[in-house]
Amino acid sequence: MVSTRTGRSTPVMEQRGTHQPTPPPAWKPRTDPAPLLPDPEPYRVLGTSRAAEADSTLLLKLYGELVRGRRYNAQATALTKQGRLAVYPSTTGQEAAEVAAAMVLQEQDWLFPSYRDTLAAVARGLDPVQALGLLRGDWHTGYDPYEHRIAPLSTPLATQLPHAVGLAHAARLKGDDVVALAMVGDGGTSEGDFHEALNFAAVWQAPVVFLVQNNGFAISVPLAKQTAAPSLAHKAVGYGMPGRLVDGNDAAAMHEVLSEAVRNARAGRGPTLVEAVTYRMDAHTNADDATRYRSDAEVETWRAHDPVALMERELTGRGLLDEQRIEAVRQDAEEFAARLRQGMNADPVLDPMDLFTHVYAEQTSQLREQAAQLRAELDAEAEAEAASGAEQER
Amino acid sequence: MVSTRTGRSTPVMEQRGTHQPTPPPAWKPRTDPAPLLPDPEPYRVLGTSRAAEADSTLLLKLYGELVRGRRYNAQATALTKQGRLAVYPSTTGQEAAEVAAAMVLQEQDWLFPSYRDTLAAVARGLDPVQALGLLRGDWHTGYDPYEHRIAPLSTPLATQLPHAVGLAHAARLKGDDVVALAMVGDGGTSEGDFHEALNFAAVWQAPVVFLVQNNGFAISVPLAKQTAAPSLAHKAVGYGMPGRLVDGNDAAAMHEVLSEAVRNARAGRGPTLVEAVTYRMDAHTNADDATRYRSDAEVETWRAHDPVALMERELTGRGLLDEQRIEAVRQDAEEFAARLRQGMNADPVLDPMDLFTHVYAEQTSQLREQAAQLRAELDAEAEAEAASGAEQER
Amino acid sequence: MSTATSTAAGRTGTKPATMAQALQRALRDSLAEDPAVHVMGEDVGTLGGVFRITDGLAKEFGEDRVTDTPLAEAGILGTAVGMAMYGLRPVVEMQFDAFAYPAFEQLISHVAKMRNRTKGAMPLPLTIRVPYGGGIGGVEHHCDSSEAYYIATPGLHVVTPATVEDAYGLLRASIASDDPVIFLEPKRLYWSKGSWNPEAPTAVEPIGKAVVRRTGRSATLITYGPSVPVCMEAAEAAQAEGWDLEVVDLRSLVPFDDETVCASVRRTGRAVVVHESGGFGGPGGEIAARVTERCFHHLEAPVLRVAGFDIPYPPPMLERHHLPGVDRILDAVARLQWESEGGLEGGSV
Amino acid sequence: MSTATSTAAGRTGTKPATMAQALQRALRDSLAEDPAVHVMGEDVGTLGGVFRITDGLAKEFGEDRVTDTPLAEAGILGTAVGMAMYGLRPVVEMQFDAFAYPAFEQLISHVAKMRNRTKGAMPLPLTIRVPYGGGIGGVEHHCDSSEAYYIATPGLHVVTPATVEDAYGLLRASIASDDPVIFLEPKRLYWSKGSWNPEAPTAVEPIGKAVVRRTGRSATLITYGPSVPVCMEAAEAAQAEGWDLEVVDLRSLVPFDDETVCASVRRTGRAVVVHESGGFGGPGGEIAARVTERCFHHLEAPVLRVAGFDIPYPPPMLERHHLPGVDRILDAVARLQWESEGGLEGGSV
Ligand SMILES: Cc1ncc(C[n+]2csc(CCOP(=O)(O)OP(=O)(O)O)c2C)c(N)n1
Ligand SMILES: Cc1ncc(C[n+]2csc(CCOP(=O)(O)OP(=O)(O)O)c2C)c(N)n1
Ligand SMILES: [Mg+2]
Ligand SMILES: [Mg+2]
Repeated sequence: MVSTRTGRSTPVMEQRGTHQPTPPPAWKPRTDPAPLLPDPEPYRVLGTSRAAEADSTLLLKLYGELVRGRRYNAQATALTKQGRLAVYPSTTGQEAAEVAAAMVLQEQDWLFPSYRDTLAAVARGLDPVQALGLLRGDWHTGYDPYEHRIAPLSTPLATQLPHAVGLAHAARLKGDDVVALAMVGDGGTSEGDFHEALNFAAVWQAPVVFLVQNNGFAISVPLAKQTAAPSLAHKAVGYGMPGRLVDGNDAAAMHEVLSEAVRNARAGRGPTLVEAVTYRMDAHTNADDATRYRSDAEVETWRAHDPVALMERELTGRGLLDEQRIEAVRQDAEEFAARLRQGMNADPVLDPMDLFTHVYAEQTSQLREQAAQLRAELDAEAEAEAASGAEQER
Repeated sequence: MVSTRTGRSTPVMEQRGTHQPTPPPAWKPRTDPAPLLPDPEPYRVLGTSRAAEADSTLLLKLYGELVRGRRYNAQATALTKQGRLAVYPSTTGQEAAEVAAAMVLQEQDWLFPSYRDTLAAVARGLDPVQALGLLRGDWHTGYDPYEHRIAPLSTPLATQLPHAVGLAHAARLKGDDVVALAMVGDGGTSEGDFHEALNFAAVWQAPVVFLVQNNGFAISVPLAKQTAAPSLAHKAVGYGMPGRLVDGNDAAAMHEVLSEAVRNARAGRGPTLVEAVTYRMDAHTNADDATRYRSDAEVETWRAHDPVALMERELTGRGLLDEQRIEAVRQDAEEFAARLRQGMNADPVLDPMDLFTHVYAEQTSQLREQAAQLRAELDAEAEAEAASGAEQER
Repeated sequence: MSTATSTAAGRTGTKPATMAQALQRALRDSLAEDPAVHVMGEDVGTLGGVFRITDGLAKEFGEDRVTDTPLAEAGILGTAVGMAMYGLRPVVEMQFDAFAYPAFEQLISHVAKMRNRTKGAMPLPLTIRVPYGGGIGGVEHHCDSSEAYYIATPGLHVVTPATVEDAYGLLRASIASDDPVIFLEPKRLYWSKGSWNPEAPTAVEPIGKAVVRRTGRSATLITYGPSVPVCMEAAEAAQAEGWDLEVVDLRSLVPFDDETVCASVRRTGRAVVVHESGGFGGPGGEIAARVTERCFHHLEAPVLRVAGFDIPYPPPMLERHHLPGVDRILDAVARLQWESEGGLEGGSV
Repeated sequence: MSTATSTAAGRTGTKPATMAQALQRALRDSLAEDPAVHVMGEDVGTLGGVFRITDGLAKEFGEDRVTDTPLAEAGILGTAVGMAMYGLRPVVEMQFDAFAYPAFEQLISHVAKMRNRTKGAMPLPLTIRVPYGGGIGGVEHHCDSSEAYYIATPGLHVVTPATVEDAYGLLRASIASDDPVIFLEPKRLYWSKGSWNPEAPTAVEPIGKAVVRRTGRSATLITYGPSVPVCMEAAEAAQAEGWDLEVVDLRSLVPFDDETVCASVRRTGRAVVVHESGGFGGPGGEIAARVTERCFHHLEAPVLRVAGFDIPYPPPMLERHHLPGVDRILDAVARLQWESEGGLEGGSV
């Protein structure tokens, strides 16, 4: 017999015939993938028989948030035209996913928004002026993340997902009841960080919910150039977590699916990947020209499936949208917009010396030197201005 | 009616009741995931009723390669003890996957091995001394990748996978009949590069086959700490490509599944992810101490499922392993090992000036200066040696 | 704008154009001349890139040559490596400086090393275009000057244009190079105008030659990319204070043109390195050190540096305090120890 | 080995130990003292790390405190960021220098910037241990000296020990720091021995103080990490040639201790920077430039640099030609223009 250099002691002469019952060691897939697979159709409530079960109070609350969110998008876009915002990535058309993401969380939970998700942050209670700080340009993160437990808006796509996993994992290790909900776009799912975050979350069974807003585009790149997957929710299977496909314009469906995912996370049943199928009605940002890559006809198809209108229809059908209610909701949104306008019209207080204050816990001697240089320049500038002012007065 | 600022013209008054047939725009999953899902049990041929259909000539060829591969692993490991190799990551126990990966490729195809896969490279025809160049330490890549169309052994895990995709894509764009087969370990599937490579491959429908050798460990880290997925093959679904689960110790099954995947790639049917379930019988490398993280009992379970023995049983059962055949196979393996020993015992010719020759197509002036410095040092060294030699002669 | 070379301005057939136009033209000409050239990246196809540098190219050359990739920078660069292995010449666009970081492993461990690891058998002729630097009111992660990372990575060429002519010429040469080139495009010069000859634009060969943008006798400003126009302006302003400044535009950081730089510094005896990148560990340290090593006895003063502060890039409303401007350059020039010399043309302190 | 400080050698209670042991002890003491400390990385748990620095810690503190992660460096650092956000103090191990590159986006865009982006609200107290450098016969991608990347990234501290005592003291201080620290461990010193007092080891506070390892009058060798023992050896050898060299061990590249370095150079009037990292764009340029800016009139010669060549790290059989050794250091010292001075103690050329 040929020595196979394995040191194997099984006598080879005993092995005959083709049907040996060799025990194949531990290689059976450990989980049945069936419960992880998303349904083939996005989950819907509004406009379906499921709507009957939806709680009116919740629907009215969602409606208020949707209308306010729509107003917020319109106002922020207007602010870019007035030069009060450098740039604004609008979520018009995506309000259902945005506000539901905020509403399903409890106070101690954490939200991890991407750069587009200022509305979710605002719906969680963040002052919209602070939420827009980054885009206004007076500082990077316009708010204290600990105040409302909202991580900094993440510009580098998908990079915030592992943060959410780490935070949720840390809270769980400490025995705290905290769930993290992390938001990312369809384009962001192609990044390595998406993959690594979901894998860590599943291995650690961290209490995280990943919400992908599939709005059809990554700037100009349509989903078909982004992935060949059956759906983005199907990616969950490869991590061993359940994937859910939802109509992202259906606020009731979004609220229900996200609530369940949060509940599971909270109960120690691990992470969920939720894909909200939606559509970005505006251009990527006000600086973008969407006509370069999509047709008006396509946009119009989606207009017929508007999240605010969907909810309106449901509430109207139930006879809940009387004049007074409508006026109250409108009023609230207008007041909200007025406060935002006012806040954004006030010039922010800037201190250039802040540039050196927060780089390290304690300023290094190099930074002290550089801060002194800037201080001297600013003083000289001020002196020169004062002098020219005095000159003019004379 | 509340203005939702969408510019929507649908008259709201028409919308009544909860069951509206709003057309949900383009969001049905584009593919049925069923054909992408791997079977729940790894595919096997040897020891099953399928074995009867296997071609004897192929099995004998596989057997020869397996025995030679086993001998190669033993010899390379011995060379580390003799100080002729700095380090050797053995594929003892994984020979079936290694040799099948090489054998399913045509001459014009490309192999993208990971750092462990010198055996696959050797089975493709690469001189083993060249294959071991990296581990011997005289240069990085010990061979010309274009000679046998074998990319450099990749030490940074999973980083070679996008290369395989790009190369296959480029060949396809040029209209060339080329398939790339890329190898990676179970641990490597956690890297972002794995994710990005598979996604690009599926979007581009590139002619690539991804072969994951799940050998149970990433150094000391067992699969359970690496992933919670049903199986690694299930990851395919999230990219929209078929996943196949195979008994990696069954050379006939490996050959069949990889052949089919290569055939599909060649025919323009896109990429496949193949998971070979196998086991690393030796430590991670000769420098590793596997007793720190796994029990001898576990190793023994797998010894009973040895790839060489599985094939031996089949051939013995068919009455194909007579004395002469066995002797010929053994002889071939021994000669191969002897050539390898001989090649590795010869000291490599080293030219330190090579350090500066291949950094750029044309040496920069900085490198010319630095090369001159080293040249001068070497000359001085040689002179000093010559002088001390002359001294001694006197 | 004083960014055009003085020689170009007088030529017949020259026309004004923006740097963006010159870059687009360079890509177009490269695509047209060599079927191996492929352009790839996020939004480079249908949209024409967020800066419109690839505008119209997908239409002209097809989506197989000008490709919108999935959103994954390591994947973009990694697949480009594979394409280059097969003989193509990929030109990769990283959408913004900071979004090149996910591709750093591919860059450092493969792109920079492949030729060397294979003893020259497997060169990687690929160009990585990186819009870099600030001054455009961009939010965080959109304004990094990341050249320090690239120049510390042997195996890469690092090239950056400062004029419209060079934008064309250097990009053509980079794409034609058989080595990987990091092609740093100064974002805020995209819309800068210069005269060039669109009838007969030419590549700048070889890569690695600095150019004296302005001759002067008092001191040398050594600079590149977005800081070149600032230095030209500073040199004009300096005249009023009696300094006649020479301005050297490096054009490529790797290879580094010691010859041109040192010849200038030996002539003037004084030098200031100016760049937008942070000072600590930035290119300025290397440049100052090597100039000092080579020209020590010609130096009347230490080589000084004017750079961005050692801080994360500031938010839009504060960036003007960070960017090296004319005043800071003149301050540095003033600190070049003129008093210890005497006899200098009106040398102020 | 001459790596122990001369003061430590004479103390009572001192014992010989390896740097690996001191590092392991630092991790253990940190884990024991502060429940917020978590150790994570590839193979750091059951195996105790490929260099055994975390040996026994998972057993002692449990897998929740000392965790084997999936194999994904961006994921490791990214989740550590999240853990730090929640108040933990993660200590991350990158298995080898080059395998930290996949985590560079997390490092540059988040780790280094988080405190600043949030105006101090969200500090990230995390330590990233990176075994670095060559000299151990490692194959490609296992021997990089990657410090140039880290020092060019404001927001990070960059610390590296050269002695057993410092290995303990600096790692304790790094873990205790409220800022992210890149803790570079010189691989080939892991098994170096030094005397220390294991009864009462102490943290080195504050981070950012260089130390004079050897006093001398002729010239200063400025160095750190793996090159410190080489410089000590060179200083011994230099004595035979009549040079009395001072050796400054920086211990931290960021913050940089200008005071100690410049005080030394002002005393000696000459300096050579020595490191293993490539020269071009490496830390040496920064160091030479800033010393020259600050000490120009005290310098008798340009500050010279002895560094690794500007090439990808060589294969094992050739690495000795790349690494700065005693001879190359002495050659540089010889080029410090002694002849123009006269009167120096036996100054050879
Ligand atoms: C790592 C990274 N790469 C590139 C970019 C530039 N960029 C900003 S938004 C965007 C598209 C994002 O698409 P998606 O993830 O679908 O989110 P959406 O904008 O649709 O909300 C790109 C490419 C970025 N911010 N980060
Ligand atoms: C990017 C990267 N990170 C870490 C390492 C160090 N390392 C070398 S082998 C290895 C384990 C690999 O496990 P797996 O992918 O399962 O392959 P196997 O060794 O089992 O063949 C690790 C962590 C590496 N080579 N590259
Ligand atoms: Mg999108
Ligand atoms: Mg493995």
